[in-house]
Amino acid sequence: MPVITYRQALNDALRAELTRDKSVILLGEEIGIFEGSYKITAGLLDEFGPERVLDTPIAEEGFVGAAIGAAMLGMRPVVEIMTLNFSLIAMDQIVNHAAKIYGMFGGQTPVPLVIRMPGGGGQQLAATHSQNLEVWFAHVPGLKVVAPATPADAKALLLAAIRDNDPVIFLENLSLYNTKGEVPDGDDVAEIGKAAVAREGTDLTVISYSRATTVALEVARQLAGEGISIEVVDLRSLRPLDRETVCASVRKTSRAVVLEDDWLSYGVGAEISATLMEGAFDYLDAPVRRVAAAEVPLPYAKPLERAALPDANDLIKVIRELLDATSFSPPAAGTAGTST
Amino acid sequence: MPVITYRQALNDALRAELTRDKSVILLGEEIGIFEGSYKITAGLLDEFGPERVLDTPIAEEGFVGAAIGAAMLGMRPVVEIMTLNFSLIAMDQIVNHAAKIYGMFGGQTPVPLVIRMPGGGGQQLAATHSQNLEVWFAHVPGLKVVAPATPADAKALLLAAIRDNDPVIFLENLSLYNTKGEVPDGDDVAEIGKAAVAREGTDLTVISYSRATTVALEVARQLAGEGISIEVVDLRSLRPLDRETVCASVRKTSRAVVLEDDWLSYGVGAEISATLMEGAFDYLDAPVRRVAAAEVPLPYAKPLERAALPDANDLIKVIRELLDATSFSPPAAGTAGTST
Amino acid sequence: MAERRKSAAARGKEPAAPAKTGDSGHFPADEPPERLLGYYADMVLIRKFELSADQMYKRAKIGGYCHLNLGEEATVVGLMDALQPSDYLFTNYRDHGYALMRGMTPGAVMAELFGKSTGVSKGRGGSMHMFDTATRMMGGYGIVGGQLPPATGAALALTYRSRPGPDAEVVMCQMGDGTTNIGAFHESLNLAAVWNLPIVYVIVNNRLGMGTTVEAAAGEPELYKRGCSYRIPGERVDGTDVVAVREGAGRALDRARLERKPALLEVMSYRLRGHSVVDPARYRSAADVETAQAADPLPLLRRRLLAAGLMDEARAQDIESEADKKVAAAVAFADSSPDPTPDQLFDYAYASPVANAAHALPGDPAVVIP
Amino acid sequence: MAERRKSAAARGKEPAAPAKTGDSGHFPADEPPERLLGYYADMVLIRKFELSADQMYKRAKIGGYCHLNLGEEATVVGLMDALQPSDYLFTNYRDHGYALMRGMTPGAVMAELFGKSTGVSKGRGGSMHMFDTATRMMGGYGIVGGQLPPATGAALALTYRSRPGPDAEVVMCQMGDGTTNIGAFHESLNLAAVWNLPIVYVIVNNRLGMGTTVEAAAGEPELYKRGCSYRIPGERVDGTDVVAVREGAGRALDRARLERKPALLEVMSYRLRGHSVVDPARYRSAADVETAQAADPLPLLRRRLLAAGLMDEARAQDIESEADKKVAAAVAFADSSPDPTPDQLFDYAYASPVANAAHALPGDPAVVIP
Ligand SMILES: Cc1ncc(C[n+]2csc(CCOP(=O)(O)OP(=O)(O)O)c2C)c(N)n1
Ligand SMILES: Cc1ncc(C[n+]2csc(CCOP(=O)(O)OP(=O)(O)O)c2C)c(N)n1
Ligand SMILES: [Mg+2]
Ligand SMILES: [Mg+2]
Repeated sequence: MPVITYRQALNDALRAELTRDKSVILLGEEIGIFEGSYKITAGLLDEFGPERVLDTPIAEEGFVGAAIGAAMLGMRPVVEIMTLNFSLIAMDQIVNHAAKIYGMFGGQTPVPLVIRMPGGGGQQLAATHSQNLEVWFAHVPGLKVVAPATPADAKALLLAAIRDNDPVIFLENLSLYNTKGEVPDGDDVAEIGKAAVAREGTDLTVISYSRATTVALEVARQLAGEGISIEVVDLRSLRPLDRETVCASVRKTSRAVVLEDDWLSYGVGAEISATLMEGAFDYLDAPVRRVAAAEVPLPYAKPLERAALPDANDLIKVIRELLDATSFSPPAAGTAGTST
Repeated sequence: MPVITYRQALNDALRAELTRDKSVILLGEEIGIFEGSYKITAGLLDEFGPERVLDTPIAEEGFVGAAIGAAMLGMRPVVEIMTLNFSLIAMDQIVNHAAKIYGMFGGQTPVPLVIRMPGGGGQQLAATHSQNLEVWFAHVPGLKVVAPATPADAKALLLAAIRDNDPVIFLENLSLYNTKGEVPDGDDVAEIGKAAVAREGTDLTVISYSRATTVALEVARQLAGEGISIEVVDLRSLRPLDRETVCASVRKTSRAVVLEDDWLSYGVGAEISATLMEGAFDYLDAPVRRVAAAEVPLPYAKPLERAALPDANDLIKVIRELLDATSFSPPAAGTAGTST
Repeated sequence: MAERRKSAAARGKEPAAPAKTGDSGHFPADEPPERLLGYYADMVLIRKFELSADQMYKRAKIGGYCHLNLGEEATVVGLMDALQPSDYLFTNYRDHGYALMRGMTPGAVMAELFGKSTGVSKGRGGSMHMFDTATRMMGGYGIVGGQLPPATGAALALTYRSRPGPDAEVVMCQMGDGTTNIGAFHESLNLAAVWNLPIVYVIVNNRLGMGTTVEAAAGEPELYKRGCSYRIPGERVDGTDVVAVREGAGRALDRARLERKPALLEVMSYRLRGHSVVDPARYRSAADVETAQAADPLPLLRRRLLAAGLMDEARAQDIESEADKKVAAAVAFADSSPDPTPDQLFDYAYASPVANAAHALPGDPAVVIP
Repeated sequence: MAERRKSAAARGKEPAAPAKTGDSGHFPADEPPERLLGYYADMVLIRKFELSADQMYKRAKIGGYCHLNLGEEATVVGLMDALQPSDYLFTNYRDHGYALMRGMTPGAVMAELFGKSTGVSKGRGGSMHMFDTATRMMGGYGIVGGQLPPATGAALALTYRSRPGPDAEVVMCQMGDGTTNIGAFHESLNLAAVWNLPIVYVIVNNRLGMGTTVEAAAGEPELYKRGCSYRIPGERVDGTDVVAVREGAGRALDRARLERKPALLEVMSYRLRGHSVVDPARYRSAADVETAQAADPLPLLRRRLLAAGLMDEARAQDIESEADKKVAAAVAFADSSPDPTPDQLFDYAYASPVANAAHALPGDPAVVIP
């Protein structure tokens, strides 16, 4: 299988759907001539022309709403919001319109719309340009919300999102764009709403999504060397949420840590912990732990930014605390972990 | 103590602060001539004039942002957003500006701003006019978020919010406005960030806020007749969240149910459940249960709306399930409950 | 009404002179009398329907917010008559009259108000949210300005399938005067301008947004001029004169249809009552109320038709009692229609089925332990 | 610079004729030569500062986004010279030059870029977020259009404490051309109009919003006309001519100061480089780049000053090496300044202390079991 970047996987998926279906159009700021602020749409204007790849004025509310209306008339718009932070301007169109129109009008008009946007901190973009806020979208019925961690999922979920008849919020992450992975050629369409066991393990489950999953996998590999067998559940879809896969894993491992890039209080980790409360309470050897960002507007200065965001060390520390609290003793080093 | 409505308590607090401090101004749509869509500001235009009570054009982003700027220059604006649903239009100003300006600029300019708005369903206002979304605001560092349940708290927290130097989101609820309660005269200023034990009990804790607290109290009174002693913790403040009061109560009762009006997934209940996971795990006799709204755009038709929203019966059913699951047997009827 | 709809283009008319007040002028010489009587009948139907809705609200058959077109009947009828069946319509929440004139049955509209399964939006939307795929009514919208971006995008979609010409599909997007002050107005008109979209933005200027006057809310209170920031031409017409409204709308629609360019139309109307059925409108001055009553388009048109000898009193009463009957039938239909049942709650959760969709009722556990 | 700042009102000047291109005309006869040399020194300082920032970015001393004023020096200097010290300023993220001209020291601005505790925003804001209470620079803002509503509200606050007149405080709100298409532009200007606020909105039209031309983005590309929707008068000036900019800004500020009414000013500028330091601007045509280079205000002013005999080559070089020194000192200051430390993370969480504030670091438990 070809190894490509997350960025390329997205670009491939967009190209494939633009080719396959004439009703697919792309809209967004600087996605054409500029080739996208993060170059996800590179080459597509040249290939498909300005009728299929539309540069918009700076008007997030206007062009997101316009995409909704176009979708109501049978187009399949894929909107890029330059970063998730700017979606705040389009929130009324996303939540009061895209998410409501199908149900509120009694199922008369689907809204086959995809809104792609990268979130995430760690790039020293300061407080207004470093947010996650996935949990906001995940909270809203009428939306579907996916947050792929790997290039393969990025492609397969983007294909699925474009072919889906509901508004899909497609969450990317700035620091994933250059990551690489194997991506099958062709039409591998994911099923929205399913989590994946990204790595099997027996001692403890880390639940995460998007960039945090790459950290979790890295930590799992590292701790495998110490004989600690970590299972990583990659949520992939935040709405619907695949509670069963999460609970099944923890019923097996009896220990769970949620890792996310967003602020701790009222984050995705809260829902996962509450879900495990309901679906794995009797199986838990100790309380589920959450590793998330410190609750401050993210500062620009690198030392402060680093202190505020969760990283592999924070996860390792919490995993060790949890193992200690449950009197875990590893087998002989190097034997744990059933996959890599 | 005088018994007044929640509406009157708010009106009293606004009048008191307009009188006390010349830098307090009110802004919002129809708060003057029309006296407020829900008449919270009735009489204030006549009393304080158009310089203190400003009717705005329909421009939520504009006038919320304007209030931010006025606050930066030393005014203390109290903004009314007609209903919480329209705050979606102002979200960039609230989250990217009000919540960020103090920290992002290194503590140079406080933003002493209050944004009041009613949320809630149950009035047949349909999907776009019935939302709660408290959890969105509660998730954002830099904001303070309060959601009083009683007239006394409404007044005491509004006084506190206006005197606070940070942006405070002040959440009301349409169906609370006509509720009545004792409200002390004068300057009873609440402490933001503190939950209250609204009713003491020994068998099970219901955690709630805003309208849901009135339901919880009603259920507690009802079940007291059966010898079931319910403790009700009223969160009052969602950010900061008083985790200690919540956990202390459940460490005592060993059983917990969260009641909220918002959608279940990723709601306030998730954070409370996760908090109890961390702070009361060893004390819990059974998993914390959540009672919340069905995850649909709220339909207009009354039978559907009623089915979608949580009510006293839903809470009672879940309390009974939880008591049954933990083999609770009540003492002789009528003896439970230490307060009313 | 559909049979009367023809584009001004198809009729080969020149732009008319600025419209006179509803009271003054004569009818255009070539205006077929039956058409004028049809307008009167349509306006009476809206009037009776709205008065009935008000009644039904008071009897608690209708809930939530309920905004009426009382006083705007000539505006609604004139605008809707200018549309072709293939055109798309987006409106605000003050949408009952538009729904009726677009071709939905009074029964289905009333049933929506009653929250019944037979309602145009299956009882999910209520008063503010009339929708009908068949008549291309793409919805009433309750968020002020919310309909503008989607309407603009609908016009964008049309550019992929329809060329400029007399048969081109276009979009009409209605809004109130207060709506011109919100950001979505600006962003939408700008997009329509830079993308050359076939859309007509109609401002129904009833002089009030709830209790706020146009002058208090708008930096440029001559609202038809507010296309200036996008080079979109605007025209103002007298909303108490149904023919003037139709002609003005025709000209604006022609620009969208033939030239594929956006247009702006301001229709000067009056709101006879409060903002919604529960608003006693105490903020209105006696003079203001008097002006509004004097501009009531129904008696105006009735008098004009009688004076011109196009209608006699008997015919007028026939028309009026015909409307009474239709409305009574609508109420009866709505009343006898079934309520949606709680088991249907999740019916329109998603258009594409999906794994693990959230279907818990309040109090149901989120996870079931197997 | 503060000593040079005087309102046009205070100088008793009439509105000047429309400004010439930076290259052509003579200097106004009454313009003190030292003032012109001061402008040149200021422009050179901005130029050298920005070139240094670009360097420091490449050396990874600066991170995040970094937008430079290269090509806009005459615009920045002219605008800032028109302000009084008591005026308030809000800008977008392209704010280094404004910060310097408003009176912040180059060292403190560079330290902000380096993310140091000595930075103007204590290293919390970085390039896009320069703020200084003392000089009433109320912040650079990274969200396009985000500064407009707060700036408008700041002007509202002024109406409670300052009467119209030559000493009135006013607000200047700077933005880019692309910003005129967003809803916040519309809502803000409308509020300023209906409330008669003392504010000047300045559009720095550098012809591009990232890679998008004004014509592609704006329905009315003559941006100074976009006040039409609010009856706010607009004027366009040549942004390569520092005196023209100052005079235009003076007229607009006078309207705000003396009449307490909003004004709109469009300053025609050029962006010499990419949108930010990491943008190679491959989308720009050779012709466009050439036009921009030809309009570079630095050599233009240098040539004019030399030609007019107001400056000789030696003086020019003095000024230039003086700027070099200042920038080198700024870098040295920034470099040797302390980083903020992780224990300061929660220092500005809230302005009013509050019970139960969230102070967990990643991995810390949210609740501590006692
Ligand atoms: C974004 C938003 N803000 C406020 C409201 C509350 N509201 C409903 S109608 C209305 C007045 C609208 O006035 P106008 O546009 O003139 O329409 P009209 O009601 O006169 O038809 C307001 C403020 C809303 N629905 N949406
Ligand atoms: C709401 C929002 N949308 C998009 C962006 C990304 N963005 C940053 S600058 C910019 C272009 C702005 O152009 P202009 O207003 O002309 O200012 P200039 O950069 O030319 O000074 C864009 C689209 C943003 N920061 N905020
Ligand atoms: Mg109106
Ligand atoms: Mg620009």
